Amino acid sequence: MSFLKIDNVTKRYGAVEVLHRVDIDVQQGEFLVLVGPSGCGKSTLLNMIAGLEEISSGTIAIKDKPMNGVHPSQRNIAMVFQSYALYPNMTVGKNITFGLEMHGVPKAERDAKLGKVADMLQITPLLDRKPGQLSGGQRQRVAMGRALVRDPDVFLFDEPLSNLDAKLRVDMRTEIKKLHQRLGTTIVYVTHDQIEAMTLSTRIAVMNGGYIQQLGTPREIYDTPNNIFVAAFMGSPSMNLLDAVIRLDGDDAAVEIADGDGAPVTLPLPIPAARLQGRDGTKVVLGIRPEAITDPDGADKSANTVVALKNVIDVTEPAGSDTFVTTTMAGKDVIGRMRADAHVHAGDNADLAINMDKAVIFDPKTEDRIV
Amino acid sequence: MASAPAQADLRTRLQNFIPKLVLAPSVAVIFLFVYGFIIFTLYLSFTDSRILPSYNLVGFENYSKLFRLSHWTTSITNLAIFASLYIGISTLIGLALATFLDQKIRGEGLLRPIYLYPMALSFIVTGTAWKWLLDPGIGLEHTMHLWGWESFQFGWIKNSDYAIYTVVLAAVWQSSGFVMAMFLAGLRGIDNEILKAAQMDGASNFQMYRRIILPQLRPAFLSAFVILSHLAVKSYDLVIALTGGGPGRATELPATFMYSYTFTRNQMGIGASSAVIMLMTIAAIMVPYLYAELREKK
Amino acid sequence: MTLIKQLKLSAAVLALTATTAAAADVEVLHWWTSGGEAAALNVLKGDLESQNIGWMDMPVAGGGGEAAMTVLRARVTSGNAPTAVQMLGFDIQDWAKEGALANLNDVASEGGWDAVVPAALQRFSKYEDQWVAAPVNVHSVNWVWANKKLFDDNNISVPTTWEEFEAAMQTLQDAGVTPIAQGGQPWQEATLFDSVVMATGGPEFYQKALIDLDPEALGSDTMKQAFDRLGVIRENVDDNFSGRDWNLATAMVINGEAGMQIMGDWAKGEFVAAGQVPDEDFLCFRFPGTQDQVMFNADQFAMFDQGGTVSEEQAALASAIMSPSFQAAFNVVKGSVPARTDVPDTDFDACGKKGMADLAQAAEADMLFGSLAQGHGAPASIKNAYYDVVTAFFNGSFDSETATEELVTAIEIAQ
Amino acid sequence: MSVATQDTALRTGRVSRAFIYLFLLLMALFYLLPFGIMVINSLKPLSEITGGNMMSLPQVWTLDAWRSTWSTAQIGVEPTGMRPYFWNSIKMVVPAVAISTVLGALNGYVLTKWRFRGDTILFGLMLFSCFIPFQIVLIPMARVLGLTGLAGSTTGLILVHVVYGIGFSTLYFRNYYAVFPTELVRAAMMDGAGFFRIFWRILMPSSGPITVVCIIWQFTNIWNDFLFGASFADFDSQPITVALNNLVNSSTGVKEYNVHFAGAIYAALPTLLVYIVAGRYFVRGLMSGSVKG
Repeated sequence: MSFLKIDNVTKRYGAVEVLHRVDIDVQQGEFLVLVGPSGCGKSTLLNMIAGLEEISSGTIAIKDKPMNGVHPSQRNIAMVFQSYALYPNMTVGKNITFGLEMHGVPKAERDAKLGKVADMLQITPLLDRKPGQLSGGQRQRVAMGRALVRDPDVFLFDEPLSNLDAKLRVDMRTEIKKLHQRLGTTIVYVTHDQIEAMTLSTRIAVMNGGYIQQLGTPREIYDTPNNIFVAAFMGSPSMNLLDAVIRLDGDDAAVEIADGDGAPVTLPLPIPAARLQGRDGTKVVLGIRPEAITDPDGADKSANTVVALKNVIDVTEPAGSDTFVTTTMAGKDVIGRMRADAHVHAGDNADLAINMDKAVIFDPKTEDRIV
Repeated sequence: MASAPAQADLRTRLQNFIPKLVLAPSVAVIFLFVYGFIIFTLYLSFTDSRILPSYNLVGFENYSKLFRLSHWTTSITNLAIFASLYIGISTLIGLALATFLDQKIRGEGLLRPIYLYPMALSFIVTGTAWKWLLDPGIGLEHTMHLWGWESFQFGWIKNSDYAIYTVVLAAVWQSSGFVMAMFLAGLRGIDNEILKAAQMDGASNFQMYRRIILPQLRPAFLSAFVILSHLAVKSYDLVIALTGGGPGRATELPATFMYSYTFTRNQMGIGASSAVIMLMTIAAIMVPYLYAELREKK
Repeated sequence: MTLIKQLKLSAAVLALTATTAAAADVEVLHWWTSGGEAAALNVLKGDLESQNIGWMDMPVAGGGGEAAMTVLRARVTSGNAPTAVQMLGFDIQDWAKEGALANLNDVASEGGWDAVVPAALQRFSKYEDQWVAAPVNVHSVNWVWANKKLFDDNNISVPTTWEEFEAAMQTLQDAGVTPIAQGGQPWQEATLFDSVVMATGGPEFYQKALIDLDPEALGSDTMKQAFDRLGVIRENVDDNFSGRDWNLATAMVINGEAGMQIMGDWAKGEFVAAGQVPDEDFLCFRFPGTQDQVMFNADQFAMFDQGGTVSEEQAALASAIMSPSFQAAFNVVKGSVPARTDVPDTDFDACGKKGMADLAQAAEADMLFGSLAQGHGAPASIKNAYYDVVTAFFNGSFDSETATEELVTAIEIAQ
Repeated sequence: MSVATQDTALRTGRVSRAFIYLFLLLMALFYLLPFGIMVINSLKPLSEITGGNMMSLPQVWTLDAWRSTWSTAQIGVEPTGMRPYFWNSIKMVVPAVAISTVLGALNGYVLTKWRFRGDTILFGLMLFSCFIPFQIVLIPMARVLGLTGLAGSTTGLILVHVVYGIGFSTLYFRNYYAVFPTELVRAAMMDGAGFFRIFWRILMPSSGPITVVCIIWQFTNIWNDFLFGASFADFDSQPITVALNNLVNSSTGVKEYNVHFAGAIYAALPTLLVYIVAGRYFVRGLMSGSVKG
């Protein structure tokens, strides 16, 4: 039994359908992140859960109770907005308790809850200030306080960190995660930042063009993307996608790509040829994450299929912990991740190790994953 | 929208209904008192109404009469002159004042209300004051003569060919301060960093205004245009108080024309037809503008 | 409201005398707002108050009643017509045609109005044989007001023909005085032209052209000649006339800046107010060539129908207006002459006496003509079309030939 | 959003600064001149005006004209001065401004925060209504007022002014609320605030500047109206502009210029006051919405 059930939900504006038959079941205590580029429909979906937009067809139910047509304030949900949406004319304390006041909670109880939430978020000294006098991070806390004080069934977050600077964003991310772990609440969180999605979620729904492209745990999404879109969207730097041709030889399966000089290179696949039956010689798209292309010493020792080859390094980007290198394969830039002390330089014809365990193969026409 | 209204709870349905309910009275009165009356006027323009509305249709007779009246042609020409000069000059002066006032001027707090106050006066007061000042017999010319500048001459208000410009003068006096306020608000809203960037790029003051600042004032220009053009079209009191439409009929505008045919000449049909022509002109100018503006915002 | 009024009326009928009636109010729409006019109206107000009838004042000044007529239109349309309204000439007829005016025949026959009001005036006060308005006064517009000292100093005698008039203007011109004080509003220019047309073409022509609106007469050479003469007068007006109020023009004659003003008899009030005495300080004479005619306009009070009957207050107001005492009191102040011809002229000054005599004589000889410029020649649309052409000519937009042609077209469109 | 002054100033040389000051001062003179002359001449006895130079200061300073205009000048038959008409105007303007402003604010709120299909068209229609020439509405309006029994009453006048004021007040508030964060409204909605509660508690407290602009605009227009006041008022509800007209446009008698000017100034006083008191917020208000289009 699911806690929040999104069943066959569609959204139309006039004749234009912007969300197509979305199904998601969220269990109690889950942290679901909706991620996707802007315009993918993730905010629309969130707003429909909140009751801020009408549902064109389908059902959204919380605790088995259909929410279609139920007023936002009656759904026992709370939302943190991108701009925090703090009421500029009210003090922090007022902002937090406004919802309780609207629901007719007596003053004493309001104050008690306010005190508790303020303690938890460490904003007690700010309670008498107006939002205009707060820093970005403080506003963010107040916004969360406003959501927390309601003690809702479901928390909704609409890109809550996108207005913060990089450092603060990381801090707040951690804080949200802690909060989730401590309170065990159910959260639906919208973001366009895949790192946030990966770090925070228990499950991710990757959306594009009004469709759910993939719904799964961060690991599943990362390692076995359903299609090229998910593969390219999740991960940074993003997955290398190369044109390749399947070569089957008895039980062995391999793909052939062109190296930096245009010479064919065969990369064995760690799967039986039977899984690619009938595809011998067909064109495919080979996806390899940057961390699967390393210097030989940095290769994953537990991996079964590691291919060594030499290729010319075009650019190196030392990032401190690692060094990213760009090389050319199959006519495209390919990014690899080497150890910081791998000592490669631009122009070197360096040794590379490719961990084919992590490789995925897509059908170029349907863009869906084959292996 | 095709949702599931059957499932909506009472509160939500009420909440969906209230906004429309709140808007309804305004929409209703606008439809009745503006568009209803416009249709009524359109109807009257095809009747032989004289002192009171009559419902006897006569086809396009009023329109054909209207365009035979040299008097109507005069008032249309006058409106063209008046509106273009009034809008143009008010905008220029307003822009100049706002620009200069924005140069960290000492005493800005005192100057601003001085520029702004004429807008507070009714056109009747404005007209009376300027009529006096412009009258060669008692006003500026007379004073200059008393002060010994015998050759000073400023008799525009008595001259059929120039009187319309005195109407422009008084109208500009009244509204340019308001335009100033709009531009000042626009200027104050411009991001400083852009200006700094432009200065770094080596733009001269003049170039900076022409290339960077003016284009950003576009919304202010448009607001000023709407307000000024609506004032220009409706200008009635000012003409009546300043020149009474004279000398002769030299400063007659469509608004005064419409009024005099409808009310003092008891030719309501012709008055209505002139109103229809005027409304059509306004619509021809405003509808594309409103369309562009409102569509953009969507 | 109506019911109450009817009840009151029947009460009044039962009591057989108006004075015992219960108090009610009259709301009077008018444009007599200056000190002298208001003082004159106060006579009427006092009269009514002595009969326990309250006076609710609704003044709307401006444009010789134009503003008031607009207000009236709105008030009538809204079904909230004032009790009584000051009105001129054809406006009365137009409103009567709309069926808005109350029938005053009972009051009129009681007061014997038919016998004492000149027939030319009755043409406006009655609609289809019903009295619908009570005339207050008769103004005449073919007057010349002159500064006596300037006439004496320059040896000018009262001109009786156009030629003498032209000569008088020339003499004044030579003496360095503005010969004609003229106000620059269309109605003033047209009022002047009324007299010029009468003098140029004679009464028959005036009747034909400006009252019967015969296109042939309107476009005739006589009309062109009248415009020519108007042009001559224009040359004797200072350049600063445009927009000037008529009483400022009168002031020019009073203080000797200008020699003459051609204006209705209301101008006399300004002389009197300035402490001047007719025949001693100023002269009043008929526009040369119109000595036998009186071109008039008359202020009247029309009573608005209040539910199909004349209310008792309206009756009281109407008879108060027509009472000889009020007619005398009011007209002495206003400068006009009483609308009834049987009012003794004892209280009037020389000009007033002359005016009364002229009126009686003209009424007798059928030489009483409505002034077109004052709305007593033709309806408002024609009057204004006439203004358009005359003022355009006077301000130099037309020559006399174009003006004559334009007059024909303008009046045709206005009909 | 705090405006007062901001550094859009450019570096300018001394000569150009001198020129700027000269221009600004000359323009100030141009704006002050007509009204200044009215004030000066309203303080002179009549003889000094008709006989002398209108630009010279009074030799004898007197408040007679002011006194008589206020309480004894002849307006119609009664020598009541402008006092009663002044109160008539107040009685009409205050409710009319209040109602049209509140309606405008509500309309703006609905049109931006509770959007529905066709709202833009409705707004366009409302906006276009600002351009209707008032002369054409007189007759049909009179009819409507008559049918509703409001003819000749202050209530009727208030109705008329509200109707023709809605267009502009809606325009002001709509443009202001268009840039007001919709998320605030949504947050309040989730907090359980209803339509009106959101309006009063969330939007209204932030609407100060635009309310000032709207009030100034409406107050000026309604106070200064003559046409409606003359046409739809009764003898006991005529506004001050009609009284001023009666005072100034009397057809006969000596033109008492000093009284006329004093009357004109009385008629302009409340609007001037509003501009001076609220003027500082005016530019601020314009900035925060209406000129942003």
